[in-house]
Amino acid sequence: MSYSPEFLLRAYRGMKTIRLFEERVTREFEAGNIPGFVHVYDGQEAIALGVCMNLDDADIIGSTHRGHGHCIAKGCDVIGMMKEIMGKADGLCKGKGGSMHIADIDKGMLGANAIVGGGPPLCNGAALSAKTLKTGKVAVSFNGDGSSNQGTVMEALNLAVVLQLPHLFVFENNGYGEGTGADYAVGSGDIAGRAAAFGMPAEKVDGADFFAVYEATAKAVQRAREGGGPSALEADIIRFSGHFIGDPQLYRAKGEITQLRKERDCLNFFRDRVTGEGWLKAGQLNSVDDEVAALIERAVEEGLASPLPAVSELTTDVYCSY
Amino acid sequence: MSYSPEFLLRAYRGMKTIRLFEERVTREFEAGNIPGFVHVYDGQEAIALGVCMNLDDADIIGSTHRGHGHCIAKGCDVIGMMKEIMGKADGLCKGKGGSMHIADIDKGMLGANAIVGGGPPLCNGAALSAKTLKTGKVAVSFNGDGSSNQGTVMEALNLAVVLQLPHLFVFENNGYGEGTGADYAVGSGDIAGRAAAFGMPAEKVDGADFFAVYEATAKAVQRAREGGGPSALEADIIRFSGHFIGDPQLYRAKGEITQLRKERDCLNFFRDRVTGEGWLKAGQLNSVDDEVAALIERAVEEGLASPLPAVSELTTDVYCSY
Amino acid sequence: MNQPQKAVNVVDQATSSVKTFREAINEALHQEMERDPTVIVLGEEVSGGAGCSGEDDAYGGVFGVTKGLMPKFGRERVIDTPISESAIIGAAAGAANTGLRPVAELMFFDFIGVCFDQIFNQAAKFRYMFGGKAKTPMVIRATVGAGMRAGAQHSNMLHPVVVHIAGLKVVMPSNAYDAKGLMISAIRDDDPVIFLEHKCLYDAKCEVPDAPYAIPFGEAAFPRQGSDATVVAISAMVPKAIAVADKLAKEGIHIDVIDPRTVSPLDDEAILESVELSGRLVIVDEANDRCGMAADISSIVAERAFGALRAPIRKVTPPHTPVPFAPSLEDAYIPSEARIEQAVRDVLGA
Amino acid sequence: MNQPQKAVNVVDQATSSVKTFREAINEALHQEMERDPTVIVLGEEVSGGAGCSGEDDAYGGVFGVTKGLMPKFGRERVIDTPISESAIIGAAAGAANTGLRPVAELMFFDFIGVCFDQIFNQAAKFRYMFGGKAKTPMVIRATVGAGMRAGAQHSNMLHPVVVHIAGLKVVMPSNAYDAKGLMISAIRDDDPVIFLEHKCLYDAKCEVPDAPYAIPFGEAAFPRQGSDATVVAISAMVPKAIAVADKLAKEGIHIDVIDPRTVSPLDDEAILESVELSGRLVIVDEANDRCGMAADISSIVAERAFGALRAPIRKVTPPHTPVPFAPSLEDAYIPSEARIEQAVRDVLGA
Ligand SMILES: Cc1ncc(C[n+]2csc(CCOP(=O)(O)OP(=O)(O)O)c2C)c(N)n1
Ligand SMILES: Cc1ncc(C[n+]2csc(CCOP(=O)(O)OP(=O)(O)O)c2C)c(N)n1
Ligand SMILES: [Mg+2]
Ligand SMILES: [Mg+2]
Repeated sequence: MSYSPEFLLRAYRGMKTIRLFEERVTREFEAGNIPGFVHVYDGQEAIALGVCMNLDDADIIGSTHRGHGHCIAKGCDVIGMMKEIMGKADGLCKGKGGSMHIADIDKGMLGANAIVGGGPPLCNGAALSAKTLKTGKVAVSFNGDGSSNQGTVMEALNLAVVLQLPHLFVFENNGYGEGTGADYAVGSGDIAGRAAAFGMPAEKVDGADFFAVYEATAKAVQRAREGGGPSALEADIIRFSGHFIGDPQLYRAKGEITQLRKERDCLNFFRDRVTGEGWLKAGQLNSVDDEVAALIERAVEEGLASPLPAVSELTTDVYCSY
Repeated sequence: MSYSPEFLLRAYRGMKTIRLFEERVTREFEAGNIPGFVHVYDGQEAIALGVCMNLDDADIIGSTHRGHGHCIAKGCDVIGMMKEIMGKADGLCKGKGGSMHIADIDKGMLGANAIVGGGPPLCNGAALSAKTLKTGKVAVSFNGDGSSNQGTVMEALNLAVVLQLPHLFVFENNGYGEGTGADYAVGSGDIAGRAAAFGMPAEKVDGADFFAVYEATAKAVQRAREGGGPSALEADIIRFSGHFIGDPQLYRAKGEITQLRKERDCLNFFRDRVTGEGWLKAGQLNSVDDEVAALIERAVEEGLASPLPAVSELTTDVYCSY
Repeated sequence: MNQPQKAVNVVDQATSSVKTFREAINEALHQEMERDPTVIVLGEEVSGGAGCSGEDDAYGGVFGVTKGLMPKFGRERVIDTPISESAIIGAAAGAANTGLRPVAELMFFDFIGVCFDQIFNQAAKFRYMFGGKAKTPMVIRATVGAGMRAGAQHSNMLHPVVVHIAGLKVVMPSNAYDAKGLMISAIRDDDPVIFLEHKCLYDAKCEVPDAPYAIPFGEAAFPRQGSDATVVAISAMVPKAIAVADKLAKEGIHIDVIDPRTVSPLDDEAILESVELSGRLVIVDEANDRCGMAADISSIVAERAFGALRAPIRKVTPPHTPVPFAPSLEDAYIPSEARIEQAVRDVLGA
Repeated sequence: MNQPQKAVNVVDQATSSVKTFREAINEALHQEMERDPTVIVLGEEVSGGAGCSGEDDAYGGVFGVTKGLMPKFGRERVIDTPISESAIIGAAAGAANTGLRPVAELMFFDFIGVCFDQIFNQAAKFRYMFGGKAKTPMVIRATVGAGMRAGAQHSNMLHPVVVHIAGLKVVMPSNAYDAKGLMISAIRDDDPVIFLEHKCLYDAKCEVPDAPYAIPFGEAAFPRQGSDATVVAISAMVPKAIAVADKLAKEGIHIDVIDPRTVSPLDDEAILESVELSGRLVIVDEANDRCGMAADISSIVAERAFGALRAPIRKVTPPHTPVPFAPSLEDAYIPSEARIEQAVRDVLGA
């Protein structure tokens, strides 16, 4: 498969934006500028981009508590996101949602979800709309290894097969559900195998390899658009940070993270591959780095400057009419 | 494997008791002597007995809305059952439970369950007690093909593997969940395969063959008693009656039932096998038939004669203390 | 046959006929699916016979409420599902966010236990969490109530559980006329609506217009009127309250019977106005007292019509127990006309 | 540091120390697990580190409440589970029916949506459905409440939903002293108990005896006493009500602050007695009004202390909205001391 420079730069910009966004969110949280429970996505960028580069605004994704990366990959406004995470009035959700509920339906982002397993049943619904209204659109639900044990996810897998819904279930296996190992919590240890047993094609890929994720997704999404029904993708990946910002991560072996950050950084893999193949020059990537850094800086500045919602906002947006 | 006459007569008595009990329950329901929603088990007797002949009173079973057969196979008092199903004061549950909630914990019968998928999580608990208290006992949950699509069942399968619980999941695949075909509702059509994908040994057997069910269960139960963890059994079987008593069964092809009753009657299979092998004489089986007929007759007489619960019973048995 | 007084924008009363509660809802579904191609129906056995060798539309819902929809609109719009309530409600909610107007069926509302998250944490909260950007136009139809000897897990009301949840609307019709008009409103509403059908009302008949009509939410009906006392009754309790009112009328005692029709939103103004006049209130509900609907209405009145109350409010509700199976116990569990009548006499006597 | 007056059978006050709410519950769990080998703890991260290469007991519960139990009692009795709440609660209920006394943790009570059936249709109803033959001695520990900027799906109270369910007991301690004594009672109780821990109370300290002691269910505490008005407050609302009481006391206004401690069973007698004297009632709860706990108590008093009421009952509760994320909105959502104080002045002024 060959890739245009524009495509590769878009992919890199997306991954780099997520990386810097999450690193900065962590700092702003620690500085007391971001309230609540925040779960960052750094280390898993290649999955969000590898998947979402196959989608357009009218395709729907459903995310998890660890949703910033999916939002960015789906094209949500980074400044509006930072404001939302800070709980500001002009955030993506007027500050009412926050990190765990960030959403932008106009961009086909059906929301982060603070309930593990909350998203996949909803994505079946988006896929059902696509199928019923014959839009040719698809839905993608992002899941973790831990969420593969939630009954709602398994019901959703089966229903997607029964109704042959255009729905790709992506399982990001980062080895942990909070502080519990995937090998412990997933009975068989094999999430793709579990999905396949419901009667859908399921594949395992290296989640740190953007190209592997992109190509596996391309097949599944095309199949879905053509009426071929659901698929599953299990992507092995590393969670660079703690489960939540501030997690002491005692359950991880000493030095585990430092080593993995060195050896399994999807951004380094991408950079090496595209420069190695001569598809892009290091300089092109470096200037993306600068653009992105500036964007994040601006997002934080605007976020900090934005006002909190007025108290009158408390009781609005509950119902369309009541 | 060789079987003692006592064993075979016990098995036959159990199956025959279920058959006549259910046929009589149907008549009494139609006569207006049994209220509510009643789901009968006739046709599936070989599964209940093939499984429960491997268990004693201290082993636990969890049943479904179609629970009469499991109760009888587990040794519940048939007269107390008939009274319960009639809603009488001296029924197995004082008339408070009824057909869909019939239970007798002293006999290791943890209850029918009117919630599809309600039982397997509870049976994990019984298995957890056995494991924690090191009793060497096992738990068996009975499930249908339809209930294999309920998230609670799938969560239970996974947890049983994770904790290596002594729990046998029996899936009675009678081809229907109410009026929906198993081939339609079970994505892969393969329930044993679904269970296996959670990481447990899973087998398919002919549910109309008492001996096949008994021997497959024996292996799984022994494995569980020895600490080998959970197993699953998918037993193909025929539902002789409707989903509930009074079901017009329009979803079944004309003549389907008559033919199946002729060709796939587990009681006939049993009778032919044991007489063919010369293990029992027809006469021995016939006298069991007579005993059982008399027992059922008595159950109905006593049931009809029993009083309804006094209104003072309405507010008792809610709490141990309040 | 009670004809609610406050029914509104009824199109062409001219052509109408006596219909059962079941038929009225079925007609509403037919008419709305015809009017709007984005309306779909999904649930277990809503058609029936999927993947079977016999007839299609074998059930049309286990209570026959969706009968005939599949033959007319096809399996693409009338969808039989596996026994996976979380997946059913989730699919409805996600579809509602993306262009469809699903009517999902929960065969028995007792099954919310296996799909409550998709109802209260997802569908109910999207609009708020997403800063007003989401719309979730979905209806969850479910049967409620005791009286069929269905036992502890198939006989509950549970409306208080969903009334408590912000973001949900809860509709509880008591007659065929309201059922049709409220179902049409529910389908056209842009918020998630829980539509609760009492099993014991399915065969109740009254005159129902053939043409579609919408009954607005939050407007109570007054099947009987009188200023001696106020009786608020809900769902299957309404016919009982009416029977009591008619009996007392013969003695010259005239009472308001108020049927809220929707309990969220609740027409508290109608109740307060009535109590301002009567000074006496009886609330009849089939859910138990603790954090229940009767307590809800009682507390609203006790606080906002405090000065008008001339007697303590009386609640006629079941005891704090599961629903028993035995007929003698279930009959004692369900509020009876005798208990309602006594409660009215008590507040009048006080 | 408020010391409830009606605390009972306190063993050996002599040796006691200041403990946090978190430490008090942890101590109760340690002491009961030591006393009774059938007590087990299960849930997500109750130990933490299962199947990981790092330390065991990495969390001891995400709020640290079960810290130290696993090292002491082992993984056989302190069980980390997959993210499968229905399986967790079901396992606890089934184990309770067969010889164990499980303490199951729901990390956030907001998660009842994915396991409500096992709670309300199974555990709560066994005893009744089985004609009194079953015992289900289990405790479900869960965190509740807003104030941590955790958003709409991690900040709910939801106690009204379980108070409505017959067969469940619901415990809501407001201080470390009660938390220990009530947890010990919950574990020794033979019925299913929902034990709700408000996140914002975990660091609240008071003097707590070191030895085990049980506080009976259904007995309210009176952290403050006075006959000018009655304020019933629940869980994290209690410290706020106390602060208001102390402020008003300086003006010579003396009010009863009643902490029910358990909301099912509810010590309605204590509340009624107080209102008989004061004639004025304010109810403070963090759940919204509709079919809520405040409505529940309001209706009990309005009906049974009707004659004594000298002013309309006032409820201080959040609006009928999901819990917002933005600090400015969440602060406005949660009942404040200012609102409580105003409500008391209103009932006094009326
Ligand atoms: C129903 C439910 N149970 C538990 C939680 C608490 N929780 C939040 S994230 C999480 C771990 C999820 O693990 P995984 O699916 O692997 O996603 P990851 O955090 O690794 O991205 C848990 C247990 C929750 N939010 N919802
Ligand atoms: C949670 C839940 N959903 C739906 C139902 C209604 N219902 C009762 S039995 C049944 C079919 C079950 O099919 P299966 O598991 O195959 O058991 P079978 O009836 O064939 O014995 C359904 C849908 C229920 N009781 N509980
Ligand atoms: Mg993970
Ligand atoms: Mg079946």
